[in-house]
Amino acid sequence: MTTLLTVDSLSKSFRGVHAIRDASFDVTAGKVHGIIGPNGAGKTTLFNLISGLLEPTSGTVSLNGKDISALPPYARTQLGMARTFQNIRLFSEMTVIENVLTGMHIQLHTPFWRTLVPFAGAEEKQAKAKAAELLELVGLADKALTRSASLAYGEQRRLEIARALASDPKILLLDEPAAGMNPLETQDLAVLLKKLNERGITLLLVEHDMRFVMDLCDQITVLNFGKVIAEGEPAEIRSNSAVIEAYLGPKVAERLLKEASA
Amino acid sequence: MAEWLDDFFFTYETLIHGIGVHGLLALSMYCVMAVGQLSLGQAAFMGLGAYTGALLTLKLGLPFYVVLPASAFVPALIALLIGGPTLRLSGVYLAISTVGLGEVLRVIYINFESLTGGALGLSGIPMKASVSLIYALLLIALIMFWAVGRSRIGRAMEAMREDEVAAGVMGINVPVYKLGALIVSAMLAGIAGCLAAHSSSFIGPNEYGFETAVTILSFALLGGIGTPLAPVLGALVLTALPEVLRPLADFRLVINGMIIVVAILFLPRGVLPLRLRRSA
Amino acid sequence: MLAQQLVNGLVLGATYALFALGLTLMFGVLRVINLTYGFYFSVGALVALWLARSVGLPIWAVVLLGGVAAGLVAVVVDGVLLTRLRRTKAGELPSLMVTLGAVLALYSLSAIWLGTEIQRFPFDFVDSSAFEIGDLRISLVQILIVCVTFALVGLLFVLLHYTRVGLMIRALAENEDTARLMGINVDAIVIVVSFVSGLLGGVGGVLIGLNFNAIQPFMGETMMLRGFAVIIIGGLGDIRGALIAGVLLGMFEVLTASYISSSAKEAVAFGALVLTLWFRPTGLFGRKEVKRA
Amino acid sequence: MSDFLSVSGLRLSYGRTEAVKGIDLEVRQGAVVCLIGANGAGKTTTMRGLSGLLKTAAGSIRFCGEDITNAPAHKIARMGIRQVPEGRQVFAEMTVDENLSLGGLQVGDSADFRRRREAVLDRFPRLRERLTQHAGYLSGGEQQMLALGRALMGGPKLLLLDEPSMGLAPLFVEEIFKIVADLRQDGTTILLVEQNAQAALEIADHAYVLESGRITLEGPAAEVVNDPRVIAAYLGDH
Amino acid sequence: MYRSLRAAALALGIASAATVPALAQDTVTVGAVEILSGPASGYGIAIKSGLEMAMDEINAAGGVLGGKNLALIVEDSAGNKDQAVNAARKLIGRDKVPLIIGPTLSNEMFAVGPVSNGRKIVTIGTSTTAAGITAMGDYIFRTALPEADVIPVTFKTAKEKLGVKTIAMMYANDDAFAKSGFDSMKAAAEELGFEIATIETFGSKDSDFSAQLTKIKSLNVDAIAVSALVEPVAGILLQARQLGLPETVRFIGGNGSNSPRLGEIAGEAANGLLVGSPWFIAKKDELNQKFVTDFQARYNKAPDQFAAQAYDTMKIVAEAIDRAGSAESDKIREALLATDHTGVMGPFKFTEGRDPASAEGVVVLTMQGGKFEIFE
Repeated sequence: MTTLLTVDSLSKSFRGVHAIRDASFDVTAGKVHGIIGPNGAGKTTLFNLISGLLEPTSGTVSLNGKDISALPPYARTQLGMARTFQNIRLFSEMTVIENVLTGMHIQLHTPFWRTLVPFAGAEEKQAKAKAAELLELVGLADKALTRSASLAYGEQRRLEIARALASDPKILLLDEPAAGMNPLETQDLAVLLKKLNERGITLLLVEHDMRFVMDLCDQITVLNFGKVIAEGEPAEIRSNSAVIEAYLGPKVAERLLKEASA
Repeated sequence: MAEWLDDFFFTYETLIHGIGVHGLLALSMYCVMAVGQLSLGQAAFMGLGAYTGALLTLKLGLPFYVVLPASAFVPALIALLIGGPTLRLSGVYLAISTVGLGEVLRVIYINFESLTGGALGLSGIPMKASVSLIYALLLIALIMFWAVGRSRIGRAMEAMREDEVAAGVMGINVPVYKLGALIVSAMLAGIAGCLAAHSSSFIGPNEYGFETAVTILSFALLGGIGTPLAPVLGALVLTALPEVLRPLADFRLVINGMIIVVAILFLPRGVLPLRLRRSA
Repeated sequence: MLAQQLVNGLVLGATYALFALGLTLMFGVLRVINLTYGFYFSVGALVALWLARSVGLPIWAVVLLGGVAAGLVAVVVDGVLLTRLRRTKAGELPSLMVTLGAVLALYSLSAIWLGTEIQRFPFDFVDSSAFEIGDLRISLVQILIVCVTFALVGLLFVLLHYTRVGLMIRALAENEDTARLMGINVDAIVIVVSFVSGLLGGVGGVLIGLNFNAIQPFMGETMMLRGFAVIIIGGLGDIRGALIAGVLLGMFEVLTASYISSSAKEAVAFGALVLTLWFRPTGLFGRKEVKRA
Repeated sequence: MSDFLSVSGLRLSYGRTEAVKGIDLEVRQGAVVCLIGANGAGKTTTMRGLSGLLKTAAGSIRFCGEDITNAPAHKIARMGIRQVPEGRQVFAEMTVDENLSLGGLQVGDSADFRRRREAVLDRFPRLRERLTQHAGYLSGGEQQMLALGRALMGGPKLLLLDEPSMGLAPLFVEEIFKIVADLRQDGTTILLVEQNAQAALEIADHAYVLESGRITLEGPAAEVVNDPRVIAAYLGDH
Repeated sequence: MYRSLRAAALALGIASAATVPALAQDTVTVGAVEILSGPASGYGIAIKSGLEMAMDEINAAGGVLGGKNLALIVEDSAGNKDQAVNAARKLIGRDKVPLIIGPTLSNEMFAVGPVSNGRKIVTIGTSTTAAGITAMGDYIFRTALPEADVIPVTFKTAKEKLGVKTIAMMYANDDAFAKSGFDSMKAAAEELGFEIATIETFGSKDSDFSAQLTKIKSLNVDAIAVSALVEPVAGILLQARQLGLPETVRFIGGNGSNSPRLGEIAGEAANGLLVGSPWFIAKKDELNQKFVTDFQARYNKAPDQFAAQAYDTMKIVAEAIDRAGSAESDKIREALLATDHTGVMGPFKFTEGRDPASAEGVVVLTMQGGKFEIFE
């Protein structure tokens, strides 16, 4: 069991308001790790700190033992990290396959003038083949040439995942991948994510849909008010009183715990 | 018939030069806007190229094939110098700080009289920029941009234009791309300036200010920036327009302004709203 | 000489601040770099000139009506050009460009109509007397400019901080949607802000026209670049910043001209602008965080 | 049919994405109705549609016998529908007092205004202590109180509360719900969107469960709270 | 209307030159490139007025070449050198004019000169006073007296009649016209042994000159020489008086100050300003009196030197065409060199270098009560 990602005493405050306070946890390579917590608990802020969109006030993030806290987002991608966004951020003018190809940016090296020479774009051709494969994987193969903005909501989410996968990440950060999806779509998504995990990609995800999280995750970190309040396997989390209280209030927590022990 | 052609060419020679040079300037603007930045410093880079070129020709008598690259090099160097701090800026701030560059350069041209001729400018610049050279360069630039646009680099640039944050997450080195685009655009504007100087025989310090910057921007805005051809088309229209509207005399500028207004309000993607096709 | 130069600097700086006030208000609330602003400056001066010459109104009426006329023009221009872009949330670049095209058309139209020759107020229109203390001379118009500038800054401050309309304007500046939830008619407030900005620009035009006696349609265009420098140095949208940056800039320019070289005077504004952007991109008083790309 | 607030066939979209796909909703005068559901289900979108911030794509909204479909937001606010937006959205650069004044713009500087201001300050003594402070420097809980107080300044007939407990410390969450209960006691009609389902259902009369832009469950709050589907939706299979 | 339609058609490239009939055989058409729009259009409009009035007089008196009408096509340059060149090219290539009057500004002339000279088309500047204009080629003329000829006369008068010894100099350093005038001023001042206390610059669009004037005031000079267009000069005069610069300190202006606008804008503040001029509105000779009266009647405003120079230039051109016996550029060029004309500005001849031959006609004027009068 090797640790892939380490978050160590991470804090972030905006204008004196503490969004993340002294959060620490490890993500083990090859696992699916979930981060849950009520709305406003600081999950997206945490994701932005890990992926480099925000700079921490204090604390560190390390990937494979290397401190990446000060690296800009693109450098983290080059080290094997990819992410999706809660409020889908596709390149909406581009076609579906172009979005995926953009995700392959760091693997492509052909100089631009090769486009001038007919039949010389071998690398681009390979890239397109790989992109097509990824689209196949997420079930968008037939939409490759569609403008991405015209995709349905669930399709856009899947395209974002395909785009993130295109960089061949070791770890994939998913910010509420099931948000806005219907139950059927959510199920499909779970199947897809499992498949990815089987391919050896470590997943770190923030999600609200508990059934989804409980089914999928090997390990769960619970966040509330920017603090880690619990950590463990789904079964442990489910019966953790602090967690239930955070979600459903003390009374339901009491009742459920009673039922469980009865 | 030949004489007629000759007269026609003579009449519109400056216009033909102008369209070519403005086409290059429009592409230099395109290059910056393609990564989602707004610069009003293209006129300043153009001026640097014009002064560099004119001085090397007039004072050192260097051959044109040396002068032209040199006039791309100097603006590129300045772009590199100002690039670092200004690229932290976005939108309006970058635009206005690049206006500042133009004004500072103007003061320098005016005050370094012994070299630049001050307000009198530099005259008697030999006409070395032939129509064929200008259009050959424009064509090369167009092909290059088209090639870049179709490549992974063009894809990265479009991604930055649409969503800088997401582009960074894709592994695109956003600051380096921005700096690169600014430098290339400065080179292109410098070449355009050098060609303009060597086709109009006279340059002065007041030609590369705010108004010129705005004109260059309006090429790209009118044309659109979906393909490299669009800004060039914008340059064509806006350069020919004053001549087409010549009979309207005073009202030309009014019409010119209204065209910009109408284009922005009703043609937000420019008159050529196509998008470069990349994936077939 | 130093005392006189300081007075010169204060007056010049006050003209910059006076011009920048409306521009910074417009940006601060409406989030638009409105290039037509310089035109309101010209409109104020031209209307005032016409009123003084043809109607023979006294100075206070001329200043006021010049400002009101400019304010009305500002409302119309904003309505025609920017409403559509605001509805579609088009962003600052298209807004900037549309005002750019409009200002070209507006200047040209007024130049056709009124000619481009410099006009001035009738000679006996203002009392040209001056206070003399030793070598130091301060004219009444200069005193008027400085006083009006400070008074307008004060009035604007009172308007924004101690009136209901001001409260609504500041709410709109911070958060448009939430302002709507407060029951604020945002469209109406936009009109008010346009009017007040135009009025400030117009009054600036009249006073500066009185002081320098050089009124023509393009007068606002030449002020525009200086105005940009002032509002960026002062922090976009910051009224106090515009006042301080304007006065400082005027002082620096005058002192540069008198103790270094008058040919370096031109470089002061943009040198200061470049330095500001380099070290403090949000301006001397700006507070907003720079986004991290 | 209630003649207070009734929504039928409401559809709302952001650009090309439809977030609310035709919902019917009713709020009786004096009732507390809560809207629960997972993130992204369309709760906030529904709220924005009701307050007029978002144009409706289809359907109709009637309030107090008037059709307010697509009425401008400021008119709806003036009619007495007051929204406390998600994330509080206080005017951070203004003082607490100014924020309250903005809530009471319609009554202006009148006796009525002063009375309401006193009532709000009595309800939230913390705000009285911080009247001259900039709202941006308040804690999250204080900001939520300010947002509530600001809405109350408008003398709302219908209060739209969007996630009032979001991101708040437990102590504050408790306090916020106490206040909501108080308001209910005073006869204020409330439409409540909440993450904290149990707390919400406990004070509500009626509840709607929203999933993927559609209403999947509806009924008296006391029944909904015990529906296993609700627990499942929040905590997964139990 | 016909002309503008035709021009539109031309510019659009709908019609070709072959299908457009040249203007009728019985007219001789010359071209002019002047600033008719934009901030500097005042100068171009004055010039256009002078040219058109002279043309109408010539045609009323029987035209040129034994009965042919003289026609004039005026193109706008908007003060932009590229547009000036475009306009000149259009006149040469399309309208086939043998001769161009203008352009208005020296800057524009530097761009147009090489083009028209290369096509051997006579080009006559009526207002281009900068050094080096006529050196561009054999076909480039000017009727405007260069500043280098006028300034020494003014300065000499100031030295002899007013005893000026120390002077301060001011000029708009971003304006080619003003800079060129300043160069002449500096040369003249050194020649005459003036002590130059300071040289101050300003921008041609500036409206505040208080810093420079305060500095000059502290230097106690006898006179201040200013080279700029009329607008900044007027501003300088007004502010100098505001700052309490004593009236004994004389202002000496260059060509830009030689405009009735100066008195209109600056009023009493301009009192005592000295300026050398090739032309003076109140010159008593009959020719000039008639010109001023007719101009006033026709345009409802007083002429300035730009109108006067343009008026004379048109007459000189008409005479040259007659002497040449043909409307061919080469012949007109030869004939122009032999010019011996007496116009509203006085007797006029060209030097070998195609500049005005003598500065004898220069009068030194002074401003009193908003009007110029001969300085005595």
